[in-house]
Amino acid sequence: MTTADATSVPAGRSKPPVGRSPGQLAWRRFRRDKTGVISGCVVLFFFLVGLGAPLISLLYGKDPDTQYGLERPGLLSDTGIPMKPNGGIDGEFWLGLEPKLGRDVLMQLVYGIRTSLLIALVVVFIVTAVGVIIGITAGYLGGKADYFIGRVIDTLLAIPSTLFFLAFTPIALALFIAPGKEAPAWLRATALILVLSVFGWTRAARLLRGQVLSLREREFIDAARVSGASSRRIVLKELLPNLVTPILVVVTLDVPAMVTTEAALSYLGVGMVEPTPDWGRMIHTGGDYIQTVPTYLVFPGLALLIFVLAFNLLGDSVRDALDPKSHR
Amino acid sequence: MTEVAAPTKELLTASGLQMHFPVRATGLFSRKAGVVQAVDGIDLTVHEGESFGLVGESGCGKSTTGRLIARLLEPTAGTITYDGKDITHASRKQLAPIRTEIQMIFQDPYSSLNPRHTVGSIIAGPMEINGIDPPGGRQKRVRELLETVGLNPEHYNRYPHEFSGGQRQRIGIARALALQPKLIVADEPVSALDVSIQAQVVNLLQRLQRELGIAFVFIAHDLAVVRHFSQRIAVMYLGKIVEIADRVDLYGNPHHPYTHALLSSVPDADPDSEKHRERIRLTGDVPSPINPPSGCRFRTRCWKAQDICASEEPPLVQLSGATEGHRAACHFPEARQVVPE
Amino acid sequence: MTILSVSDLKVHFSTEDGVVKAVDGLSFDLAKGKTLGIVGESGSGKSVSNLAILGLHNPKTTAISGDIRFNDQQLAGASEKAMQKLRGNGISMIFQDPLTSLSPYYTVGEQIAETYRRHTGANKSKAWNRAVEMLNKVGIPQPERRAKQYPHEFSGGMRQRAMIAIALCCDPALLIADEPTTALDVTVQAQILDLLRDLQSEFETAIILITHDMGVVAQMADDVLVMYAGRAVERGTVREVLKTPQHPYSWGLLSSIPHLGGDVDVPLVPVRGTPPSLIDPPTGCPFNPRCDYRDRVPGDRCTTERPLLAPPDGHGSACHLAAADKKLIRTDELQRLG
Amino acid sequence: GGQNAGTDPNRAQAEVAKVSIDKDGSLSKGPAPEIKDSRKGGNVNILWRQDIVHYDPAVSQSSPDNTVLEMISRRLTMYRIEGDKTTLVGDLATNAGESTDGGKTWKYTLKDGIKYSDGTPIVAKDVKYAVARSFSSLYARGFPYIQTWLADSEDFGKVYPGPYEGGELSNDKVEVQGDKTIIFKFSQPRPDFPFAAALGATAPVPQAKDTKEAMDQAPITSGPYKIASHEVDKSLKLVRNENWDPATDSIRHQYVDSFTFQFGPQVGEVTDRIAASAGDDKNTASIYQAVAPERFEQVMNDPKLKQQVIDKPTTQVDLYAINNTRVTDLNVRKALLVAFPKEQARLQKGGPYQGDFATTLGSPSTLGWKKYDLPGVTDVDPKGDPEKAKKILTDAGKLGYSISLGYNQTPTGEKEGLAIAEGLTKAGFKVEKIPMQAKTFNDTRDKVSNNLDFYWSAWAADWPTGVTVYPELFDGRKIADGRPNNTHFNNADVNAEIDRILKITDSAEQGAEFNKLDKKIMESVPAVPYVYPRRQLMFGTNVGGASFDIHTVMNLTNLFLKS
Amino acid sequence: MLVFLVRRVIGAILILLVISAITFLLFFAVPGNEVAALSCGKSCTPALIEEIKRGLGLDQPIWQQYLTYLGGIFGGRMIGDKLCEAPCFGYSFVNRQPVFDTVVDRLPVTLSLAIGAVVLFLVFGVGLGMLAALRKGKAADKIAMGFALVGGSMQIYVLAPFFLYIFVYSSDLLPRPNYVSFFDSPLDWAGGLILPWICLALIHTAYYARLTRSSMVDVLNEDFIRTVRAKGLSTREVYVKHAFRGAMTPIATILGLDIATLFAGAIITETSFSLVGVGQLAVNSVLASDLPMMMGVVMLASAAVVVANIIVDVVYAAIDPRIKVTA
Ligand SMILES: Nc1ncnc2c1ncn2[C@@H]1O[C@H](COP(=O)(O)OP(=O)(O)OP(=O)(O)O)[C@@H](O)[C@H]1O
Ligand SMILES: Nc1ncnc2c1ncn2[C@@H]1O[C@H](COP(=O)(O)OP(=O)(O)OP(=O)(O)O)[C@@H](O)[C@H]1O
Ligand SMILES: [Mg+2]
Ligand SMILES: [Mg+2]
Repeated sequence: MTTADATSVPAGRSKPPVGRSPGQLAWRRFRRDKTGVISGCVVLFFFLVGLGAPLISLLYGKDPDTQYGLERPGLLSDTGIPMKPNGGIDGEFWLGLEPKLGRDVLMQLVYGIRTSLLIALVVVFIVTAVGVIIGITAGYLGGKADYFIGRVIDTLLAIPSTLFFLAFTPIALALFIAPGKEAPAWLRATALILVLSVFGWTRAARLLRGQVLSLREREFIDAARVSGASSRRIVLKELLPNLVTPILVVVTLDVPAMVTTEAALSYLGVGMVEPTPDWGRMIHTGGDYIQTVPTYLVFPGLALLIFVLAFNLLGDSVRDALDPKSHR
Repeated sequence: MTEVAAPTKELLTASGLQMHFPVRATGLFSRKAGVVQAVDGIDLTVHEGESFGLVGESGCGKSTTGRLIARLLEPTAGTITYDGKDITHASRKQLAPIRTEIQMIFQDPYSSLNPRHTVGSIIAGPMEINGIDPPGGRQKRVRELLETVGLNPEHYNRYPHEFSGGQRQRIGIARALALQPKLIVADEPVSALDVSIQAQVVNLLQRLQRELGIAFVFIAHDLAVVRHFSQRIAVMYLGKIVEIADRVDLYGNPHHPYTHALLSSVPDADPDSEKHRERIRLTGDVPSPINPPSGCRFRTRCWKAQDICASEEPPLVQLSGATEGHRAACHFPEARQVVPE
Repeated sequence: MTILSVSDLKVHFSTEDGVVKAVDGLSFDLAKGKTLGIVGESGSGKSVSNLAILGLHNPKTTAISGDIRFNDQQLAGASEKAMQKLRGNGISMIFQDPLTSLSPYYTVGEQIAETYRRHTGANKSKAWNRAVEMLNKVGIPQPERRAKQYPHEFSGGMRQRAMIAIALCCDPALLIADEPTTALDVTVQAQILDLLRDLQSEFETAIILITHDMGVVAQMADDVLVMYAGRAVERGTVREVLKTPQHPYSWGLLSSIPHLGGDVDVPLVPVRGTPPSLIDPPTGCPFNPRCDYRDRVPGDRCTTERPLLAPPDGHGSACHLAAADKKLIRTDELQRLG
Repeated sequence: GGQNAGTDPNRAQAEVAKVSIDKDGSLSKGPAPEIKDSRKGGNVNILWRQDIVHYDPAVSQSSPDNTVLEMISRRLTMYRIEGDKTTLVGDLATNAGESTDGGKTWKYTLKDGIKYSDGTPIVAKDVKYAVARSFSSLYARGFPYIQTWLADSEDFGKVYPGPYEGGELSNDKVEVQGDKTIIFKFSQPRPDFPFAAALGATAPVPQAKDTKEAMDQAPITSGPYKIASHEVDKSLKLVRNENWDPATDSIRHQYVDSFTFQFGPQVGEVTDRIAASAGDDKNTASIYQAVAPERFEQVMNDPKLKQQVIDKPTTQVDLYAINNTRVTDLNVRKALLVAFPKEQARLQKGGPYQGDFATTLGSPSTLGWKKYDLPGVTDVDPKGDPEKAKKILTDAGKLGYSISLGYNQTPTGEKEGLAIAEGLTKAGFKVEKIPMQAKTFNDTRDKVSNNLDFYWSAWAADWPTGVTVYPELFDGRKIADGRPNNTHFNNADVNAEIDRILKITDSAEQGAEFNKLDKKIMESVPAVPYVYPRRQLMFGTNVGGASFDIHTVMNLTNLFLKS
Repeated sequence: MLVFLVRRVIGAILILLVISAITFLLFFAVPGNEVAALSCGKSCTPALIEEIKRGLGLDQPIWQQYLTYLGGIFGGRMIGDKLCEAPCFGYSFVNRQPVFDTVVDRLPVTLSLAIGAVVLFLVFGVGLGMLAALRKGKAADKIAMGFALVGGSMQIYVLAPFFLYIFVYSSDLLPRPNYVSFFDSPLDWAGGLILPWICLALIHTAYYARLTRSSMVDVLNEDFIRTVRAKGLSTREVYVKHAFRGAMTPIATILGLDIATLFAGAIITETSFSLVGVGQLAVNSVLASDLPMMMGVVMLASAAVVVANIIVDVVYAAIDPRIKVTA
């Protein structure tokens, strides 16, 4: 009996508002969620900083590449440690100087956001697209296709992914890079994206497959088929709009996951290389300086923590807004 | 209003219709663990403009039959003829012209409407798919349809979640009407609705059937509702039709013990009628359709079963003394009045 | 002897959209060994009021007021501990969907024995024996074997029997059955209803039977309560309510259901409109927006004054229509319907 | 930038003691002089980031592996270090070697009482067998000097494939007389043979006990310690060899009961642990690397910690090699040299602690080394002079010349690369930055077709003369995959010079000639001399006797526990 | 049950075969020259490289190499003139050790790391989650979930240096991360791993707390809980005996998947804490292009994941009696 649900509309509201789509309702619910809005703002802030990095650089008057510490005497000691306390924080270098090369930490962080976000977003885009296509194929076609895809996913899940990233990023890089030529940052990013995507799609695919499987049982799909709708139409017009929610969920789960994976790869030395600013690499280097220049670890570590935290919180709120029944 | 007289032209005929679903054990090497004999060789005919009822207990194959007729499923055996054309294995393209003529109404008013579409686009959907541009445009037609099913035409732009169950069911009906079908398969269209709302929808369907001359295959488990809506009724048990008759005959003079038991199980809202109604209580549950009993499928719960019932499957035949078109599949048919007429 | 007496029960939920007045002033009495049928459409507060009797609502979001007396014990506002002692022991409850209402993780026997041990302190083997005995009592063949099975290995009818076994294993004085047969087939429903009737006569249990099926009420109940928008709109013996209903809503309910023996050419008469909002219910009589006869009541009483259940005892209804008017309308209507 | 602590080459020279050779055997007699305050007993932990790659002395060729192997397997000769005095002495032999014909034949007499750790005596034919064995391609990764000289061919395997396929090594080459005497015979003078005899190829192997490749895990031991247990890549435990007689050994001690090596910790962790010296870490010493570049500031400025560090230049020279087959224009190479920001680059590795700036190709520790002046080459600004370099490039019409710079993809390596790239870019080069995997850096670099122009390269002499430096690094005839001539410098004059100098039998004279050759080679700027690296090692607060051995590795033999 | 196990094991072996084929192809698609050059030395010559290649069988077609490899795993094989006993995963290019022995040798470290962490984060995560579910909406819930969120957003490689610095190098509060065999000294074993355990637990606890809480909340909303309450069971019985039983299924599922994560994560954990386990072995072999070792690690880690999943399935069936039907 679904009648309890039936009455919830008239019982809940005396007069239903006119033509408010489920999306609009979710948006209203989201706006009421303070944590969600705040974390959304933080996430937005990160995006804006990433987008506006050149502008910030212009206003701040520093860039991420200049080796201030090497150019100007008096900034670094003769073993390369910032002379001023707290990692060289002062009015000029707001978050201090990088030890050894003496680049500006704030700028490194700001441009690091770009690297992380760009890679993560592209990967998430690919992964979600692939996941959606494969999930729909498996869920909608079912049968052999589903079985096959299921086994592929099982297999991928059984492979320790970090190890694979580690082993294959060099191979993927070798595919792209001509010997003796400097690989442009975008080429490295492409290789990284490729490797991350190969493993990344399973989560989206599994989630969407499940969703499609349950959607397929819904009678509105039958209704469309009875009217003679083609599979194309069913997928595009009937299924996809209903997959927006799980897709959003996947995205909010995957973006922080990819940002941290990318950072982890850089940490392990197979991610982006100098001089492309990168959080993971900063953290790795920072670990060595925890006793001498702790700020150099604290800032990127904190940035990563805040970003992931905000995204996780945002994800929770998005999920709650999209699925009111999940109200915890 | 009088009963629709002698059946007119045959609209849809199914013969030997069979639907066996393979059931697989989950796991790596899926092997066929057996088949669910959801529908196992049924014959039925739906005439133009008539309402054909299908009753039976849960899992007996009513929905499957309905979906076969609507060609949502491909039968494993048997044929379906629509308007003289064999459509049993017609492809989507071949079916295109027929799609506009056979429509379906679903049980669950929640899952049968896409929550992401407006009412307008839900109802216009079938027209869009079939490229039908009614005079005055689709929107006008949608408004008309909304009015026909008793909804405010201004609600065109609303989403399904803003409607109550009964209203949603009307939207589903409007969608089925959009293509001006000749046959509607209604799979338990009122089972999910509240009693007070149920009557609204039944009345609406009845009006449509009479006014638009649409034929219905009306699936229900509520015998009273079927009786109210359908002129001819078939009773199903475990994938087979066990009895088929005109409603007067079926309710007044059931031949099959199962029909008999069914009828006597329905509680009547009249506290007095209980007293003089004979009660037949079946024991046990419906056997599994994966491994149905041999011979007569009802024999495991039948109080009259004898050896022959296990060995020989009774054919669905017109019994002596029965009225024209009243057929039952039983070795030891009953002939008792159940409901005083 | 009255074992349960509910008066002016109110159950209000606070939700994001506002306060849902799911039950708003419900009163009834129930005598030992009797069956009270509660009918009404979905959302009318049938389940909520009965869950309130057992104190199963979340106290944080639910405001319960009024009097619930069970054998002279006040249940409204009783402590959780006291209620736990009572549940399954003095008052039992069975629910609509027997598949989801049994724990999938324990055998049926364990689930019955658990209840028995909880309330009698019996040891394990004694409780197990009791479980088998109860399964036998509710007509499950091979109870020893079946007790060791899990609910998913039972058919729908058997699960409902198991639920009944759990409910009755401690000989409760009151059994609340919330739509016990709605999910079942008619033939199985008939079996279960027979079983309930048999057990009732054996244990002298009082039963509150919640349903929206008038037929079930007709067969099972001694008294009937018709609920609408969280209130009782009509009360009486089963014969009184079904044969001579007084409230326009009861009329609507009765005439909207087809009868097996009814005339198929007579159209059903549905209740117009949709159920009211419980957050912002219509003023006066909650049924007034759907009522065909409100102009028969002089003035705007129907929209301003809340009708009370009258007369206070026996067959009564909550309607402003004069008794004579009711009779007139009803006979008119019956005539019109043939 | 900081103070350049080491531009004075004389200071460097003073620290690196020049080696002398114990010809008369006076210093070869055991036992070794006691270390002040030394004590017996206890266990010293040794930290090193990786396991010894090869335990078979015939195969091993890298430090600190050899430091460890020298503790467990004795050779014909070995270095004895006392304070800043280093002498090549006889180890198994009674002296460092005797030659009567200017280095063509070398005769050694074995000491009395020398035994393997299983108690069997060491005899001369075991040494011959060990040398013969080193010809086999199974052990091709070992030092090739003795084999090459005996065969008089780089492709010595063709001349004699080793005992498994070629039978006994002919007496024309190595002759054994009795149990005590072994004579090596060469067709040309090989004045450096006593040094080569200190390499693993002369560590004796009884033919009967040759387990071939299995020896790479279980070598035959004869030193003061033997292997008690070994878990690959995890740990190694050395315990006293009771059959070692201190009276036969003028170099080694047997102070501690055991050494426990832990493999795995990275340099940062080593610094942390030893600096903290908590618990058992006070008995711990680093063997090869100790102070992480990011810690110099902290460690070297802490008076207490400084006590736990020994610091000394190594025998190594770090160069930035220019690929001479790709960068053929001398002006471009000169511009590279002038633009090269030594100081900025060195800062990434720890500034002055990394070592003094180099101006030569050879190390100040080699015999005969002297700082020379070569205008425009040795007098460049260590900060790099982008203006001047740009002018050179502009004059040569090569402004914007593209240089692919290969560097190690480690945090430090990357930064060094960036600093260099910055300097070169300022001078008008276009720099392609090529990060390379640290573990395979050398292999990739040492391929002839490495597709790189400019890369770090370091070379340490296998013994302290130029013989294992200039012929290896700058003999154009030896350019091949995997060979150290990774500048691909090939100059006929230089090649001829090398041949000539190698024939000089007097070490001092040879050294002086090598120094001249160094200058001559530098005229063509085949590489940019970078630094003469120093090494800092740390040891726990309870560890005494810390000093460097000939490889500038922790001299295990002198270590003891203070309490 | 037995049939189920057999089928799962066969399935697992198939998956491992596929993984081995894919990894093999990908790894050995790297030009053979490079590989051989790696195990060549100072005096490397082209001829020597050829010989090494022949010795490693790298001159054969790739499928032939793969078959040989597979054969070695099951039946052992000759490498050079040495017999590599089954299960033979070849010899390391770098230190010439049998891959299998090396990997097996490292396994205890990684396993200890995983087991301790799992125990800790299960105990704390589930405990915290239960607490939060019990006190849903109250301060305890919010604090627990806030902690869970922050903890879960941390990365081991950020935590590790901080924790090492705070607890080990500057204060001596905890012993330095170090592996001692459990059988040598259980106390040192636990002491040496306590810090990594704490870090791992901190990060994973968060997830399990959230998971436990939400599945508890889900289960508590199920119909059967209403029945259980209507039976008069005490609150404790309702939560622990009935609700938690239901909440265990999703926890077991995620734990199964997490075993993979723990193995993969071992790389970063072991790097961060300088523990010499399979993870470090993996990093080192990757950095040294030690293909046989990489293959071995991949195969072992995959096998561990697959086995863990079978175990989880069995546990699953033990938790939820409905599962057995499909078996
Ligand atoms: N796609 C399918 N795959 C396997 N079995 C199926 C499938 N669809 C239906 N069945 C099985 O076929 C039988 C008949 O199902 P059907 O839905 O037609 O019954 P029904 O009479 O409509 O029952 P209900 O009253 O519950 O709707 C059932 O046993 C059902 O489990
Ligand atoms: N926890 C709750 N919070 C808010 N509203 C609730 C809650 N529980 C029930 N309601 C509302 O209270 C009203 C009465 O519900 P109740 O379950 O008693 O109806 P019912 O008469 O049992 O209907 P049905 O026939 O569908 O079981 C409904 O409108 C329902 O939406
Ligand atoms: Mg159905
Ligand atoms: Mg209810």
